[in-house]
Amino acid sequence: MFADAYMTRAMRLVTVRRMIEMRRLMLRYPTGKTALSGMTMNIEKGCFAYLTGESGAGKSSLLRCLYGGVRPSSGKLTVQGVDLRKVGSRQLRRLRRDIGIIFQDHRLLFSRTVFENVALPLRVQGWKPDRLVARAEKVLEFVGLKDRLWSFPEALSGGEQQRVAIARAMSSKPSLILADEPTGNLDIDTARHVMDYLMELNRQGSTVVMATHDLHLLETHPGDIFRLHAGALTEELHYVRADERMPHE
Amino acid sequence: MFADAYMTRAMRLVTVRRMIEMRRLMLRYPTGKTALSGMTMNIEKGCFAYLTGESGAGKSSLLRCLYGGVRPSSGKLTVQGVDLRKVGSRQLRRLRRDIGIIFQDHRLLFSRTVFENVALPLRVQGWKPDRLVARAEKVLEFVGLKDRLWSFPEALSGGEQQRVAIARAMSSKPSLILADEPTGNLDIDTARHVMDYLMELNRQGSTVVMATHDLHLLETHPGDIFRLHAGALTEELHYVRADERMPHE
Amino acid sequence: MSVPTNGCRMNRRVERRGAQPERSQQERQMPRLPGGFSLPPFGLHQWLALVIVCIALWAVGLLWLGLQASSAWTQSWQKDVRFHVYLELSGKKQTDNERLEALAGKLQAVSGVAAVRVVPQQESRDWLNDWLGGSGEITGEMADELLPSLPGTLEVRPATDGGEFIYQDVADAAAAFGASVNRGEAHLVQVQRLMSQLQSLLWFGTLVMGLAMVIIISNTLRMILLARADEVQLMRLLGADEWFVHLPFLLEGGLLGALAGLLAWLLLWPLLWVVGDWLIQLNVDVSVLILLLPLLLGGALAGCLGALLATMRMASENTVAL
Amino acid sequence: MSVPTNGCRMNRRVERRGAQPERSQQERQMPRLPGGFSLPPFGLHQWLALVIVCIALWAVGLLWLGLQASSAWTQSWQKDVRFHVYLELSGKKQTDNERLEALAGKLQAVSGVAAVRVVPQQESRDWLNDWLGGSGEITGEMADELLPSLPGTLEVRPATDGGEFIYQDVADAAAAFGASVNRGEAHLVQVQRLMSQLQSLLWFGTLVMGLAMVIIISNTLRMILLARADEVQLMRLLGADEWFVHLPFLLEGGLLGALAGLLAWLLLWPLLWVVGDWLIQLNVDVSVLILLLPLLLGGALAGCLGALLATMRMASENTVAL
Ligand SMILES: Nc1ncnc2c1ncn2[C@@H]1O[C@H](COP(=O)(O)OP(=O)(O)OP(=O)(O)O)[C@@H](O)[C@H]1O
Ligand SMILES: Nc1ncnc2c1ncn2[C@@H]1O[C@H](COP(=O)(O)OP(=O)(O)OP(=O)(O)O)[C@@H](O)[C@H]1O
Ligand SMILES: [Mg+2]
Ligand SMILES: [Mg+2]
Repeated sequence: MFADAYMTRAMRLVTVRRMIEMRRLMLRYPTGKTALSGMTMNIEKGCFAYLTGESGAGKSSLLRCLYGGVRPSSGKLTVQGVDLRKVGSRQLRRLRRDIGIIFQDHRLLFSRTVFENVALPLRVQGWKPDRLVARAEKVLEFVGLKDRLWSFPEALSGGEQQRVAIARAMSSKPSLILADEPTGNLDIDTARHVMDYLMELNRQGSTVVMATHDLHLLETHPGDIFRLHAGALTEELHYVRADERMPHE
Repeated sequence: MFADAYMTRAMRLVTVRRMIEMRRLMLRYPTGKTALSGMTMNIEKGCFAYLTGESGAGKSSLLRCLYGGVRPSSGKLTVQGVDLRKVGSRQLRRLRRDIGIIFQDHRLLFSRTVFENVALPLRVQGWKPDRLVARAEKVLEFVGLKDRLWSFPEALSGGEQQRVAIARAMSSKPSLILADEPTGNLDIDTARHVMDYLMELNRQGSTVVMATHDLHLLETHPGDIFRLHAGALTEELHYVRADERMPHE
Repeated sequence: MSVPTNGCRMNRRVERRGAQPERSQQERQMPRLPGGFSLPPFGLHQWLALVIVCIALWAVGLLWLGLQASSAWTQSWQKDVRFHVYLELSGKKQTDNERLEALAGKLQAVSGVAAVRVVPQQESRDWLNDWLGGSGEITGEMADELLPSLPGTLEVRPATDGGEFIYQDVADAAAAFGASVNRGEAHLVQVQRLMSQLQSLLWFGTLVMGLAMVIIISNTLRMILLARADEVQLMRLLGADEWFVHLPFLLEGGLLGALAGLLAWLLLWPLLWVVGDWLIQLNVDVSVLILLLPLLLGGALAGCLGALLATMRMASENTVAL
Repeated sequence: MSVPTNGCRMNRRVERRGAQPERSQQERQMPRLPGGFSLPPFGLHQWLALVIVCIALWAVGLLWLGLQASSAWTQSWQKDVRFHVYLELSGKKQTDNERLEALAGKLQAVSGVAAVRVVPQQESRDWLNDWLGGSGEITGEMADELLPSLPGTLEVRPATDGGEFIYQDVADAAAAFGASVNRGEAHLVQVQRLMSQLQSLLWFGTLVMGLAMVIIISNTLRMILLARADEVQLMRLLGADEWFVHLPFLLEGGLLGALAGLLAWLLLWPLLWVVGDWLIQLNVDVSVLILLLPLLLGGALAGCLGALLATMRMASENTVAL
């Protein structure tokens, strides 16, 4: 009995140290398409993880599972200790407020200004209205769009829209950032700048999971790599920083 | 008098050999933003031209001018000999039917099947209905989506949607293809495959103008490069094939 | 339960519940006409337009029915509307008859009067008798006393389209002869006048309703168009002819309108059942069958017109797409 | 002319004409409340909803007014509605009076009869005199002959809520005494009966209209919601509370409904002017002022209800967003 309780507590500690834990996760869409087939992987807190794989491999589907956009068909999935196959709507709401999402199609609100778009997560979390503008300006400054605060998204170029979406995801300093091809429409310089900012957030404690096909970024911004193929994990590369290496290495 | 008429005819010949001709082209959006400021460039028939530049440089704006999506504020712009600052709606329609466009945001019709999306340009051009399916299947085969003919775009991944948009642009074998970041959401292998197909179309006579920030493609798929910066042309690199070089080189 | 989270744009919305592959989306096909022309999606917008147009057409049909019924009623009634003009008689048959004839001529000349009839004494007598309780004939000396004092009676029948001042005119004409008009019957005239006013009110209502209908239909169709604005825009960017862009919408509008008309016509029947016995009682014959064609055609026309209006407005916004 | 070609999605549509920087979009700001809460965009959907709700409320208000007017009219009229029952008299004062009293008692017992009055001979005489042309008093031997043959008259006043069979009942009761009811007055009763039927029809119409209104409002608001489905979905994905998602729509619905109510109320006035003199003629007093509050509150309520219905249906589709 005692051992049992001990194990449970130990397990919980491990779980909490793990940001994302999944075991034999399967996702089948209503169309019958199996997007994920038995995916097992763990992502520790503070990691910077890349998801790669060919188009249609299941990267977006995996991210969609992580923020509770779809319910997995079978398997186990916990994010920040919350079991996403059994979660209630209340707990899910709390979880989502701590996740910043960058969608593959930016999903900006085209009838609202850039400011409104960026401030939406803050509003949802009940920020005081007078703090919103300052925060939105600060976040937009990082993506180089401080002067477009009152523009409407339709007057922005494709890359600028993407940067606004990035700014929105970061505005509330979430502890988990899910990014789906955030640099798809950006030129290399802007992409590197955005990556720098993501890395900075990562250093400050946020866990970042990013789906990308732009492997050149890895040269300058290293991280764990999870390679997907046809809904399954085929390769897993863990990046170990020089100062973290064991002394005998 | 004679000399004048001769010059005019000669000019027309030159113009016709030129797919796109622009002189001091300016574009100012209603918001007051000057997207293009005095752009001068020519693109010959049969060229494969890349437009590059940082995000917000004006690549999409330039392409938008080329298919008559916006009317330039000043300067001169002719596409296939049609002056786009004076064109009537009739002539514009005829011109557009000969242009295949890949939009930066794919602009698929989400309430129609993939087939309907791909077949739309053919319908517009008055193809016989019984030839549509065969043609759509053939085009989709090139982008690896032959089996998704009857899916709805929302059931496709981001890259698959982009490939459908590419298929749509090519379905009517236009003599000018304008592509705005067609590989933004594609992994390298798929991107190369799409590029191969574009090159093949180019060899068959289509002129391709492609906005991209993915310069790695240039290694395997060379072409003319036009580098834009803040609405102006800053660099122009003309690619000359080995067999086209002057003998004395 | 799986919910599509990437189905966030308006026209992406394909309702799906449950992660089970209940119905394969790959299999889902739009009904397609043999020519390869595919029907537009029939969604909430279309339903709403249908309901709105149907209600509007129904209301118009209803008003029209009311108009029909009321005009039938007043017409069946107007035939029975008569004034009585009483002329004090002197007792001398010759002069009396002359005076009556003269008055009749005068009244006949009043505009709005259809016919004037001199009521024979016998008829007046019967009427009086009836009024007194129907206890047999007025006989003997009573008759001798009573009958001479009975006034000479003229029956005036107004024309169907008689003006509303006919009563006043007749009274004026009679006064010149020292005759008087039955004041009690004035009320009847007033009721009749009221009916005609009601009728004009109904016309007014039908007009207003028709106008409101056109606005609503055109706006509703414009909303449908707006929901498919990307489709229209894309077609234009692909170089489609204007008729290619507009035709589907025109067809859709017309079809929708006709369907709504049919529905509205069907919805008129239950109402007719409700008021059926009332109409029979009034002896009014209302034909709903006649309304079918106008409602169908009117609906189709309104739909086409609305679509045309909507597409035209859209055209003026975007056609000069360069 | 520049046309936004990337403004192809529904809510991207910001109308712009001409390439000249007429109005800087950067400057364009939504009206913002001090709390930082920003008003939702007011577009075609909102306009359409406003117009539809306004028309529906207007129609309901109209029906209500009609109801009010008709009931006021019939009530003012019902006070004057009287039957006359005629009883053949024998001539003997004593027996006649007794028989009249007995008949009066019998008639009083008929359900639906408010009062029965024995009309004095003098009154009947005056009336007869009046009818004969108003040429002075009936005098001399003529009176002697005529007056005894005048029937005894009873005046029956039906209760305001008298049943529709009162005429038949009274006729039956009178027949038992050998008395007869003035047949001419039966028509009046019929008209009255008709009015009450019309009134119930109006109630029916108001009900149907109200139902149709609720459907239309809820559907229209649902359409508004659908047009902003991406907003709702995005908010949910950001972990917003349900009230945070719904409240703006509820507010919007309520505001829209109240505005529509106000508009509908304002639109009632011109109509009242049109029929004003008619109403005065009928001596009917219709108070539109009283309608303001019900229309305002009703509109707001309907708007809120419609929004709630719409958001609830949307919730059941998407809330279990996992
Ligand atoms: N519809 C519009 N209205 C107003 N301004 C616009 C509009 N579209 C683009 N702009 C502005 O014009 C400039 C050029 O935009 P454009 O879309 O051409 O850039 P781009 O080179 O395609 O960039 P990206 O690589 O990010 O797509 C940008 O600063 C953008 O904000
Ligand atoms: N909503 C959906 N309904 C049905 N099938 C879907 C849906 N979304 C994606 N799929 C399918 O699931 C598979 C995986 O899609 P997913 O979006 O995860 O790919 P991806 O790795 O993100 O690809 P890309 O790099 O092209 O974005 C694809 O074959 C796709 O067609
Ligand atoms: Mg994806
Ligand atoms: Mg662009």
